[in-house]
Formats: sequence, structure tokens, C-alpha cells
Amino acid sequence: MNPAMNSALNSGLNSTAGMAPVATPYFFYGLAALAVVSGFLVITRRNVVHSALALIVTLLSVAGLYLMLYAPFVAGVQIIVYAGGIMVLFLFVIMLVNIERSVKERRFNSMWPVGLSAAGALFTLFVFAFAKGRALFPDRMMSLPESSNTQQIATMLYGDAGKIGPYTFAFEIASLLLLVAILGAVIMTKKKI
Amino acid sequence: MAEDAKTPAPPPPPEGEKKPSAEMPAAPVSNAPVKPVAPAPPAKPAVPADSTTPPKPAAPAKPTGPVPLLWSSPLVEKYRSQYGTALEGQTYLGQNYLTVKSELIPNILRLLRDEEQFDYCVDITAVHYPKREKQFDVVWILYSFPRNERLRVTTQIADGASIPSSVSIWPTANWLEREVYDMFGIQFDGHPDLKRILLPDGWKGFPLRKDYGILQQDKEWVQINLGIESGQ
Amino acid sequence: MVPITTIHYLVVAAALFVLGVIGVLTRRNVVVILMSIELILNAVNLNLVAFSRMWGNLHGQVFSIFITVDAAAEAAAGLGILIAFFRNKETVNVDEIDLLKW
Amino acid sequence: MPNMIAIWMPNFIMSYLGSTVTPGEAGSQFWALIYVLIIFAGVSVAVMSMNWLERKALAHFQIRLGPMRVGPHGLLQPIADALKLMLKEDIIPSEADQFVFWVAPLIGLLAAFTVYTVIPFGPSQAVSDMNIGILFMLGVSSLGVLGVVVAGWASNSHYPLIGALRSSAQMVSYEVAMGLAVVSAILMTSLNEKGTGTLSMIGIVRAQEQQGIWFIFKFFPLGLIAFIVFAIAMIAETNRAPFDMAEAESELTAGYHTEYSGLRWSLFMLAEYAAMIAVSSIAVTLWLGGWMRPFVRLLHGPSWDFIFSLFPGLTFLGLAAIAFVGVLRMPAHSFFKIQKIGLEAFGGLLGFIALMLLVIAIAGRSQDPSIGSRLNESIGYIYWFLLKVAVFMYLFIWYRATWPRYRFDQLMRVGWKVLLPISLAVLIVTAIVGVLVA
Amino acid sequence: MSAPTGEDTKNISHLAPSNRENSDQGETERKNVGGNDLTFENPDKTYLDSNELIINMGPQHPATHGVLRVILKLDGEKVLGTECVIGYLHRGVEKIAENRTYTMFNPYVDRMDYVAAVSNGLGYCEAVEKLLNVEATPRAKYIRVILTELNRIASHQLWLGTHALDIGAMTPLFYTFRDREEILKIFEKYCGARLTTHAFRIGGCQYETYAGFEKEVKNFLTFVAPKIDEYETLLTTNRIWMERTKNVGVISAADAIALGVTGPVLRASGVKWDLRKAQPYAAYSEFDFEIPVGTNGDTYDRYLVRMAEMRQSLRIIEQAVNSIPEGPIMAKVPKVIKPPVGEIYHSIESPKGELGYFIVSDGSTQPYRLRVRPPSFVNLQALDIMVRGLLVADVVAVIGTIDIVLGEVDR
Repeated sequence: MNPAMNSALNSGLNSTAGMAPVATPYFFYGLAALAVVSGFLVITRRNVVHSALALIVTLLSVAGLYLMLYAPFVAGVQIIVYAGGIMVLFLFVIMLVNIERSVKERRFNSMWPVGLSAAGALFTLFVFAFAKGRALFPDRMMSLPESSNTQQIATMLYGDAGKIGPYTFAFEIASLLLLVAILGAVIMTKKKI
Repeated sequence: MAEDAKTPAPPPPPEGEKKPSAEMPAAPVSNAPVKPVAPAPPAKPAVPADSTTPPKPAAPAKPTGPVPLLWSSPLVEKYRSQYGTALEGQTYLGQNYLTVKSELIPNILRLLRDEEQFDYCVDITAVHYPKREKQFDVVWILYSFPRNERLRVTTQIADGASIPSSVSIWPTANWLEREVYDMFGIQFDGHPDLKRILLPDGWKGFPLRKDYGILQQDKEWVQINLGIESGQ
Repeated sequence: MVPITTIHYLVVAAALFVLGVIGVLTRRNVVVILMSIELILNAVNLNLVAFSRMWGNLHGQVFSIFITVDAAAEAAAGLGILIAFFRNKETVNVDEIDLLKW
Repeated sequence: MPNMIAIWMPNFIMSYLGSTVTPGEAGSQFWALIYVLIIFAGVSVAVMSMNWLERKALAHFQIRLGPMRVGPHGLLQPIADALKLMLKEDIIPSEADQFVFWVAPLIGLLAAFTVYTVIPFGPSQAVSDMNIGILFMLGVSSLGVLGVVVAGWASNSHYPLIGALRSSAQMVSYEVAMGLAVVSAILMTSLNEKGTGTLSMIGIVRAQEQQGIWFIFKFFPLGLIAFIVFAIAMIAETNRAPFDMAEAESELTAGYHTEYSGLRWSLFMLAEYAAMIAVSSIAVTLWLGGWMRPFVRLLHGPSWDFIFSLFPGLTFLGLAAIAFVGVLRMPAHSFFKIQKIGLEAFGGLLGFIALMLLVIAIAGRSQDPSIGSRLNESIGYIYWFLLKVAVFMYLFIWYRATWPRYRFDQLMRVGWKVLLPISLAVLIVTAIVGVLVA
Repeated sequence: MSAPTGEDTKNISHLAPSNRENSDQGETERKNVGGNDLTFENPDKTYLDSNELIINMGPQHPATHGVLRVILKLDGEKVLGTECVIGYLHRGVEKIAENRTYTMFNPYVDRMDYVAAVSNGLGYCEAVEKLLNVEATPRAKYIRVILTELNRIASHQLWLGTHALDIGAMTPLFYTFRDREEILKIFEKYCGARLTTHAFRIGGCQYETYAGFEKEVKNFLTFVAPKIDEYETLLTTNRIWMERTKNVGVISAADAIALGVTGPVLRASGVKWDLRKAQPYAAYSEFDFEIPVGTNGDTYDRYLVRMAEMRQSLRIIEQAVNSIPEGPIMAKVPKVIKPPVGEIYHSIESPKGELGYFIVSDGSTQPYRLRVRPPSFVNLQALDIMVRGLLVADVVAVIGTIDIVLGEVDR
């Protein structure tokens, strides 16, 4: 937090920073329910655009969950990259490919019972793991410094004071990955190369 | 009334011919022998079938206007030597036209474009003479940019007969021929897309024929497509 | 009210993950399958961020950023393939995409 | 009990005015709510007056008068329009996707309005000072494209679909150049002793305050170039002329909102104008010193502060004078009686506001923290911020009156081949210069 | 300028992407309203290149200048082909002519190209005069020239405003309408009508010029010359305007001639041909003016040509006003107009191109056949080759640059 703001906190306004809205459980339950319900809509809606809109809602509520987890930068990235970028790309492609026909067709493939039971088994596994391994996850959550979140992530990605950070190399690789993906997408979608 | 116009024997000297404009540098009108030409198509139009024509006014009292004259020019000579009487050149009020037999049509037009540089087809239209055996005059109005000269080519065809399209000669003929088809029902062979252009596709009848009344309409089409009793 | 702990986030993430898996395994439309993969990646991200909060360091968040990058690359490449495929076969259904050629 | 409130209220207001942090920062949900309400109402009013101003200004560019009938000089025209749009029949095409058609304008509107939560009208005059302010702002404003795309798709018609496709491609493309230009401004915030920059909107203005220079003049001409790139990209982002491809009325009839009418259509308009104001606010915050008054370094000292604090009052005085000149210029005909009274009343209102502002400026010229001086300061901040935004709004209208529309491929070429390399180069050079200076 | 060879015409004869099956379809489904059977196959396709998108531009569209309907076949936004559907404004002018006397038909011609009504009237009156073998008096000819050239400026101004509006520049529209108003005021003072003027009669003019006519025309000349410069400052060197118009809708001289394109469109392709010079009518042979020509035949050149034409019109008007002769305004024309048997074709240079009248007389008081050769109709045919391969936005620009008036296209 900026020093100016720090000093300002004690100037008259009765500070309630301790119970900031991000900490209330209602928000968590609301966002979680929104995420799961719209996630359900993503995979069940017949119309692909509806699925995409539901996915946007999921992504935004997950961004809200990030905010609750004191990860504002990740939340911002989530909104700007996922909701603003990837989903627009999805919608763009959905409009390019014929949608009216797919609305009339079957939604699920012929193997859907198998898929569903496999996923069910996976979910059981999760439930089992959580139930058994409850002790692994401490109840108390550490509080992270929210205001310097971005700086700290930057330090990890780029390094600080002349030293490279632990993820600098991975970061470069990731940019390479993006470059390859861009090239691949351009080449694949081009009519004639 | 057409007979009236034709019968008076001495035509007045064509004084005003050069006046209207400097239209025809290549047309030596003064050289042309001054004599009326009997079989010129416009000289014998039939009386229009349309009953709304007002009664004939006192035509014989008036002096008649200029008459079509034979047009002698290198162009006419050249093609007359080639095609003989199937082709005739005339001039009227300083405007030249060729009357050709319909069999000659695609060839003569092509030759006019290629040899005589009539590179610009101004207009294609038709005139309906219902009393005549060959009911339609089809008229090409041509212009030559290098010669700055106009020429009309006229041919007569019967109702129901078709005529070769000139789209391959002048692409502009496309819509013009479509309009002629639309208005007169004249078929153009070899036209790439001969369908109605100004009237709706399903319309019945060809409005510019003389037997099509001015208030006439395709009632059935109007009722089906516009949902009204009458378009009037 | 029970305070929200890591396990809560993990349950949400697990639910999203399973929904994603169901989508991938049962839907026919490639676009929906790609979106289900995004759902799975988001579930993973949520887990990572929750763990990051749990341990009080930022490695999880950095990881989630990498996964976001990966998701973007995957979406671009996947949709590129989809368009290239649609152009040839005029279908976006996986069970019609069963030849190793087009 | 009323007595209690009478004592408590000024204290409460004072406690707020005395605060130098935003309500969100302080966690005061009450004040945050008040702020949100004020901003929503304010933006709606701003959009309406912008609507009137655009029509008037455009008309005068085009040797017309613009609205003249509804109210004096058409002052009530936006209200009449809003009423008309609300009362219009709500048409959803039968082949449209009902739900998506319904929800699309709301997406655009939400995206446009949510941005305002982080816009700093003053050091404490914002709903919240998010740590990732500028990131949040770019992200949320990029959600606006979803409304456009989805509206075009849901209309189930060719023109809206083409409009939506154009719009999505355009907005996504220009976001890149815009983001890079923003990054170069953020880079400039890190040029302090500690070398730490900030993404917070308030932090960015504070950095300009500390460095004593608006970023548009920083490393001249780097800041200026980055600003120009942003200023071009923001026109494209808001789909305004000459980049109004998405709603090019001569090509796509009305683009993505061809099928919309009535209230829903007005929501799109509201979103468009709100987005215009929002992006202008970003530009003002990043490059034009936000709430800072001009010449803060050159002309400093209490007397200069006082002179500059007179500006809000003088501006309103000028507006009132314009209104009264308008009254004088009205024809002396009984038809204009009501119009005259209306305009006089409006001028009187403006004059009263001017008087109040001048009184506050004079009363609050002392430096000690009284309500008056606090109020005076806040008014100064908000005034300078809004004045800068208003300049941008005028530019938007000016562009629209002057330029023909770009073609879509030319627009993309400008975005990718001109703006993107320029903004990248500016970013790199800014970084190098920054390192060299530090 | 060379005559198009056979290959040239073959290249352009792909006009109107027609297929034979469709005309068959038209036979079977005659019940449909015109054009319900699209010429292009598979209308419900998407944007990918394996499919094409058919969209209907018009008849209700802000940029088709009336009730023109253009069926566009698109690949994405690229135009693969167009088909014009016209006739929504068809009033059967030629049929009406056959049922009216020569005098009665005169007002009808104003309704064809209603933005250049004076030119239409001039063409008609001169054609009938030619058929009658009379000539208008010199004073009448001068008045005709002045009014026609004023109308040419008005038509070009209206074109410029709407064309710029199509390309997205709103403001020129209002500027041009402001200045066009002055011309319409002169018309109104002269003959009482502003748009469909019916200013001329067979044999001359109905009205003598009003008092102060010359002065007002001269005032107009000094008023409008800087205004034309003003339009140019808005557009000519505007980068966006240049990008939108340069190399858009290019038509070569050979193509233009083969397609019968006339008027500024032809001149912009580099053909120096203007009927006022080539075959002077009215009093044009007595004036000194130039024919502006373009080089590339693109939209920008057409714009420049029309702008230059406005200036040339000002020159003509100035000369005409300064040297307008005294004398009668009507030639000796019989009360009942009964041209002798014969046929005549007379054409003038209207603002849109060559406007011709082909009149067949049977000696009665009514034309036996009257054919109008409309420049817009013929020029519109060139739309297809001008827009192929361009984008949707260019279609709008090209429709604007051809300068069509649907009243004249459909008649």
C-alpha cells in the first residue's frame, strides 16, 4: 500500500478494512454456485453460443474467487485474457461455423454413458480424496499482501535487482509457446500459404 | 394517316437537315439524290391498335416534313456490295440508318464494330407495328468514338421470332436486350440471362406492345403478390 | 457460518473439473469440447491459487498465469484446427472426425 | 433523535471529506454505495447531456441548428428522446435468440458502467482504488465487445452479424495497440527512487504528481506518441467515427443493433457513450495528469491555487452568461415566452451553481483542514478531471463531423501495421530511456 | 483509346453472374415476386470460404440511393458477384408517352432523373424540335444552357453530398445542400418549381427571364466558386477519403466503352468525350470550356472529374449570362404539335451521361413510340465488374460514384 494511503487510513474514517467484503462467506457461496451452475450450463446447452455465454459467467465468477483468494492480478488476467480475449475468439469461431445445423443435431456422442460414468468415478475419487485427506489442508488460510501482489508476481517472473527470478526462463518459454500457437493458428486457417 | 404522310409527291428540299447539330461529319447529305424511298420502314407504320388515339387531324392540309433519303456513303456501298439488297442505307433529318434483314443481324453488327469502329452501342430498343406482318422493328443505336458518328441499324422481325443477341459484341446489350424482352417479348438467342428486368419476374404480358392497354395490368400477379385488388 | 477454507475452493474446483471432463467425454461439438477444456484449466487454476493462498506464497499464482497462457495458446491452435477442418468437412462434430485425413 | 442526526451528520460528512482514501480502500461500504449511485446517476446524466451536445455541436459543424423545439435550444431533447425510447414498442425479431437478444445490451451496459468503479475523479473521489486498476479497466472494457458480438449474433440477420464480426475483430485488434500504449505509461510510473511502478489508477496520477509532469510530456515525444496511439485506439475501441465500422449506417444499415429498437437500443447508445467517457477518463488519467490542474509546477503557491480554484465557478458563470445571451437573442415573439422563461431558469440555475462554487472557492482558500477547504479541493479535482474528459468528448464529435469512414481492411491495416509497431517501439524506447535516466 | 477486341469483350461478358437453370426456375415459379429466386445458390451459408454468403442490399437500404436492390455474393466481406434488381420505381414512362400528346408528355420527363429535371426537359424538347425540324431561338438556347448548367451543378452537388455520406463523411452533405438551395431558388423564381421544373417548351422556353435573373445568376457564380473549393478542402486531400476512393471501382476505358458507360464515369477512365463538344446541341458550340478527364478510372478520379465539371459549368454559365442575346424566346411552333412521319434520335449530355430520346412519329399528335436512353440505367450495368473483388464498403462507394437516380433507371 502506498505510504500516502497508509497514513490516510487513520484520518477520521472509521476503518473497517478488517472485514472487507472479499472476506464474507456469502460471496464465496454465491460465486461458487454461479460458477458451478453456469459450468453445468456450458456442457448441457444445445446452442453453442449459450454455452459460451455460460462459460463467460463461469470465468467471471472464478475471477471473483481469485479476488477472494487475494490474487487480484490473476483475477485481472483472467478477465482480460479469458473473458475478453479467448471467449471473443470462441464466439467469433462459433459465428464462422454453421450453428443452425448443430442446434438440430444430437448434443451428446454415442459414448456418453461411458464418459459420464468415467467422470462420475473421477468425482468419487475426488470426494474420497478430500474426505480422507482433509488433514492435509490446514483450515487456516494465510493472508497474502494484496496491494503488492502484482509487484511480487513480477519479481518472480522477471527477477529483481539484477537477479533473474525463478520463473524467468519458464516465462520466456511460455512466450515462445504463444508465438508457436499464433503461427500455427495463422497457418492452419489460411486458405493458401 | 401514315398513307397521308407518304402520298404527297414533291418533298420539300431538305433545308434544315444540317441545322440541328453538326451531327454527321461523315454523312455527305448534299450528295445524296433527292428522292423519296418507298420501302422505308418508318414510312409505313400501321395505325396503332390502341383505340385511345385521337381522331386523325386535318393532315393533308399541312405541308409534310422531310422524308427519308437514300444515304450513300462508303460504308453503305461497301456492305451493299457484300450483302446486296438485304441492307439499305437511308438518312432522315441528317440521321443515318441502315435497314437490314434480320438474318444479317449478328454479322453486320459485328462488322460495324470491328471494321467501322462503331464501338459504342448506345441503345437497343424496339417498335411495335401490330398491323404489319413482321410486327417488330428492333433498333440498335450505335456510335463511333473515332468517327464521332451515329448510326441506327433497324431490322424487322415477326412476333414470336427470335433474334441473335449482341451481348457478345457489346456487353452493354445485356440489360438493354433484357429490357426489350421485358417490354416487347422479343427473344434474344444467346443472351446469357434473358429475364425480365423492370417488371417483376412473374408478370404476364409485354407492356409496350400496342395491344397492351395503358391501364392494363397483370391482375393475378398484383393480387397474389401485393395482396391488393388492383394496382390502379 | 463456517469460515471459508482451502477445502471449499478445492470442492468448487473439483466440481468444475468434473463438469469439464463430462463435457469433453460426452459432447459432440468440438467447440463445446474446447470450452470444456477451458473449464478444466480453470478448475486447475482455482486449485493453484487456493494452494497459493494456503501456503502464503505466490508460486501457485505464477503457475496459474502460465496455465492461462497455455489456455490461450490451446484455444488459438484448437480453433485454428477447427476452422481448417470445418472448411474441408463442413462439420464440427467429433464423431464425424474419425479419419486421420481429410 | 433529529438532534442527534443534526450533530452526527456533519461529523460523518466531515469524516468522509477528511479522508484521503477512496471508500473502497477504507472499506466503508456505505460511502462506496453512495459513490456508486452518484457515479451511475452522473454517468447517465453525462450521457444525456453528451447526446444533446453531440447533436448540437454536430449540427453547428454542419451549418444546422440541431434540436431547437423541445425546450429552449432543445435542452429537453434528450429527456424527450429517452421518454420516447422507453415508451416504444419492444420488438424482438421472431427468429432471434430471445434470451441472448435480451441479455446482449445489458452486457455492454454492465461492462461500460463497471469501469467507472476505478476511475479516479480525485485522490479520494473514486469508488475504489484497485491495486490492478488499469488492468481491471482494460479487462472490463474489453468485455463490452461481448455485448456487441452477441447482439449481432442473436439478431439472426446478416447485417448485424457482419457488424458483430467486424466489431469483434476491430476491438480485439485495437486492444493490442491500446494495451501496449498503456504499458508504456505504466512504465513511466516506475521512474521513482524505488523503481516500483503501479497499476493503480490513483497511483498513476500520484506518480505524475510526484514527477511533476504529465506523462504526455514525459520523455518528449515518447509520451506524446504513446498518447496519440492510445487516442486513436480508443476511438476504434468505442466504435466511433471514423472507425464506426460496426454500425456503419451507409453499409450495414445500423450494424449490430440493426434489429434493436426502443429501450434496448437506447441501452446500446448508453453503453457506447458511457464507454466513450470511460476511455477518455483512462486517457486523462494516464497521460493528462488526472485530477491535477494545469501548470501545477510552474504556477504554484497559495495565490495561484486560489486563482485556479476560481475556475469552476467562472466556467459555470460563463455558461450562465451564454444562456442569458441566448435569452437576449431570442425573437421577441409571444411564442418564445415559455422558452425564454425556461432558458432564464436554466441560466439562473447555472449562475447559482457558479455563485456557490465561487463562495466555496473563496471560503475554502485557507490551507487548514476545514470542510470548506476540503470541499474546495475536491471540487477542483473533479472539475479539472471532467474538463479534460470534456475535451476528449468534443474531439469525438469533431472527428465524426470531419472524417469519412475507414474501410474495414484499412482499419485493420492501421491497427496492426501502424499502431502496433509504433506502440511497441515507443514501449521499448521508453524502457531504455527510463533505465538510462534512472 | 482503342476499340475493344473480341477478347476484351469476352473478359467483360461475364456480367451478371447468370446461370441457365435459374431462368428455368423463373419459368416454373412465376408466382414469386421479382427476384425471390436468388441467382446465387445456397443462400444459407456461413462465412467460411467453402461457402458463400448472400446478402440483400436494398431495396430499403440507406446507401442504395433509392430502391435499388443489389444481391451481393460475399466471401466474408469480399464481393464475389452482384446482381442488381431494379424496377421498383417503374412507372412505364414510355407507355405513358404513347398515350399523351407531345406537349402533355413534357412534364413527365422531369420525373425520370428528378435531380436533373432540366436536362431531361432539354433533351426531350430538342428531340421533338428536331423531329419538327424547327429550332429554338438563340435567346431560348442561352436560357436553356444557363438553366441546364445550373442544374448540372445542382446534380453534382447532390451527388457529392450523398456520395460523401455513403463513405462516411457527413458534413459535405449539408454544405452541398446549402449551396444547391441557391440554384433551386433561381429555378423557383424562373418557373415556379424547384425540382421538377418543366422549364422548357417545345420550341423554346415558356417564360422570359425574370427581372434580375442575370444578376442573380452572376451572384450565384461568385457565391458558389469558393464553395466548391470548400468541398475540396474537406475531401480532396483527406487521407481517409483518398484511401477509400483511390483504386476502388476501377473501370478501364475499353471496358467502359464496351459497357456503354457515359458521362463522368467514362471521362474519369480517360475518354475525352462529352456530347456538348462532340455533337454540340443548344448553344454549346458558342462557349469555351474544357472536358475534364481522369486517368485511372477509379472512384477518386470520378470525384475529381465531377468537381472539375462543376467549375467548367460555372465557366459556361458565366459566358452565357454575359452574352445572352435579346429576342424572342419561342420559335414558331404550331399550336398542335404534329411532327411528320419519321424517327429521330437525339441525345444530350446530362449530368449522368448520355441521355437520349428516340422518337418515332406516325404523324399524329402523339409519339408512336418514345424511347428514353437513360444514362443511369446503362451505367449501373457496370457496377458488377467495378465491385468484384472489393469489399462491402466499396460497393456502397461505387454505387455512389456511378451516380444513379433510380427514377431514371426504372423510368
